[in-house]
Amino acid sequence: MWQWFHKLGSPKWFFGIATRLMPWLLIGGLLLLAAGLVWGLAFAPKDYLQGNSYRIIFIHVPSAFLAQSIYISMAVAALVTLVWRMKLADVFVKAIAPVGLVFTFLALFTGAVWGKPTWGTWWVWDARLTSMLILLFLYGGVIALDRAINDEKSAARAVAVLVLVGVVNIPIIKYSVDWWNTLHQPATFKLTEKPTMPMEMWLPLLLSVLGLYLLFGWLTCLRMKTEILVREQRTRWVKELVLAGGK
Amino acid sequence: MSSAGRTLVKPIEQGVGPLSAMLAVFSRDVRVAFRQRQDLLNPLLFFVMVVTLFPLGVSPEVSFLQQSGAGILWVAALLAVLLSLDHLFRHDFDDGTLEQLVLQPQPLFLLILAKTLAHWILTGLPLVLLAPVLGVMVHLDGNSIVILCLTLLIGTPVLSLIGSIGAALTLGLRSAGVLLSLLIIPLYIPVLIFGTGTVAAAGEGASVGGYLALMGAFLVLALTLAPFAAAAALRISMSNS
Amino acid sequence: MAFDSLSAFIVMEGHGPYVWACYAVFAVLLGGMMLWSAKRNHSVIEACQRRYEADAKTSAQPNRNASATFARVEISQD
Amino acid sequence: MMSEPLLQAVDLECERDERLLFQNLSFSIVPGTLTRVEGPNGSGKTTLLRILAGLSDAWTGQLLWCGRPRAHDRESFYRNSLYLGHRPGIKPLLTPMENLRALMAGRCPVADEVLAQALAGTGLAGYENVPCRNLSAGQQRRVALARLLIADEPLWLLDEVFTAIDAEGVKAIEALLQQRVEEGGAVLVTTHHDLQLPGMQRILLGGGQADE
Repeated sequence: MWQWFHKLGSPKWFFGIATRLMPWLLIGGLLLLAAGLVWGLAFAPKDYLQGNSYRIIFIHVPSAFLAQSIYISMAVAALVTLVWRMKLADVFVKAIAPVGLVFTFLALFTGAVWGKPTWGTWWVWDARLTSMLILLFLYGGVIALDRAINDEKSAARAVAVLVLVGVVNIPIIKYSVDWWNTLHQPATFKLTEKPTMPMEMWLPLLLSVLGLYLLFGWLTCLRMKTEILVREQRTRWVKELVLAGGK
Repeated sequence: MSSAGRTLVKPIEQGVGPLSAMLAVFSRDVRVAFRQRQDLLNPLLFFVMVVTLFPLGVSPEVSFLQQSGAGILWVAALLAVLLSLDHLFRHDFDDGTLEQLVLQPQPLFLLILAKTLAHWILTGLPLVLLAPVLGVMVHLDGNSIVILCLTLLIGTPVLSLIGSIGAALTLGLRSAGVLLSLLIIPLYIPVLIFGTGTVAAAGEGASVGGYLALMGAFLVLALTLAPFAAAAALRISMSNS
Repeated sequence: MAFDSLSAFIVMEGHGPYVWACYAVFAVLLGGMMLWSAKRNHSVIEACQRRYEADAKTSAQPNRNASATFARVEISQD
Repeated sequence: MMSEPLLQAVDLECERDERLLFQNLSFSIVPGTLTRVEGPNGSGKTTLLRILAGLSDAWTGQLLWCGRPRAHDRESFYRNSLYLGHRPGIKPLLTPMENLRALMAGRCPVADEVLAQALAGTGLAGYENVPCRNLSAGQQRRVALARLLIADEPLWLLDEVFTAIDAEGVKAIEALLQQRVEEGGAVLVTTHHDLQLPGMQRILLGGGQADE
């Protein structure tokens, strides 16, 4: 068990696995995402309430899912960094924080644009959008702190503390923003998917969510590989690898 | 055991209890602060000035001020606390007392709790005491002022506690002040929401006991978790310097 | 197909600009991030290669920690 | 054989900012010895002392405290070791008396008369109640050094003890360290001052080897 755990923590081992996995992730991700989006854009029936603007859902929801799950996975990795000092865990956090930021921004942007035809305004202080905005701030803080600390190991551990503090706060923020929202504007019309979404809308959404997760997997492998190269460039295995062609 | 055969130096088994160590940290911080009394006034002045900006910058109308007064006071108090946080560990870090603090044979989180408590007594509590005066100036009614002060009384320690994590994380960095705000403001949002929300609910005649209890829960949560996080962050920052 | 013609698909009953703007930004950011990450990976590999080659050349040179002399530096006065 | 080592370093390695400061550094610190860490500027003397003191975590290898990994019993280690760093740990706004009291408070509080004696021993008699910011750099360091006159910790880690101290003071401190070692204390110092005491152990940095 522990041996397996340590093997998982070895950058060299990960490098090999990632290299083999990446083509599959890329091809699978692109295919699924393309299928989901084309289906959603062109073939899924239009929503009887919102019309065609609802088609934004096929990128909004996957982005929002990723934005949240990236933060959660960062928190898990942060815990591993602090408790077991596993090298790969802090490589992971550093590699995916900017990706999380981009997906959070995408979720916000698509949410705002969706709001224009739906509510007639670009920005609504809706509970979901506001929580997303705060999540964006959290990502921003994590990245800023990481950039501000020169020493790699200290940066990784400081970031881990911050991420964990953030993850404890996320449910509290979510709850308080929901409460604040009901206090200030009684719920009128929500951006949420209706509970009875027909299969023709639900399936393309599922496809694009899966596709985007696979692409995220590819991005994670690639960015982690880059980070490992930077950190381990003085080890012999990296040297041999790079001189042998750098794949 | 010893080749000299006359070992006089013996290992120390027992030390001071953590409570008296905390008391020592607390009293030293208070003493240092009172040696430089004018610094204690700065957050208060800042608080008053920020509140003054709103009637000047937005509108002096009674209806506007009544409606947003609690929010203005809360935001101003939050910023004042934020501004003072940079000093929480900075001076100790510069003169080396923080090294000695970290090396004390005591649970570090308790010592940090003592420091944070001192910080709150020296900055947060005066803000709470000053709030009624400013509340009158923004035309809040008596009941709202009482509720506002209660929320500030429960909320400002939470601000200090959460802030101690940020202060510890950014210790010794170049642009620590700005970075500290970036890290901490998102974490302050729930406190702000419930602080102002409670006052608003009171204004509508709702019972606020539940809200105050919830803020109390925030305080308990911050009291139990923040010192641990701050201690971990402090060790990391010390290791980096 | 949920639309009668290509133009109907593009206009989307007036919601076209919003939908297409979202998809465009999504494509640009996702694609950009993927390309940028790949490019950075590549440049890091190249930087490593250059470094190893440079190391191989300079490894014969003497230790850079030569002892300090604190001799004054002569400045030519033309 | 000497008595059991207090602190043992095994294959200590430290890398900072992409630079390897030392590796395979192994040594033991035994009660009743004085150890001097030597090396040119930038060779990692202060870093080594901060690692040994428990301030820095930027190391790999093993550190044993009384034969057991130090991480297992940090509190006992902190209680039994005393570290004086570059920065003296003196609050400029407080008086020497208050500073010393605060420094001792978390370890073993002592009566004010003892503190006053210690301050007098470092040549600060009459300055007990003057704010430290009005004292010179050397005097401020003396406030920190006053701890050495009352400290019971078996292990002392002293970084550049002689900085800003006058010649007479240096001699007195040398005598103090000598006496401490004879009593069975273990002392580790970094200094550029030419310290020569009988039976001194040396750790050479910069070359990368330890020398017993």
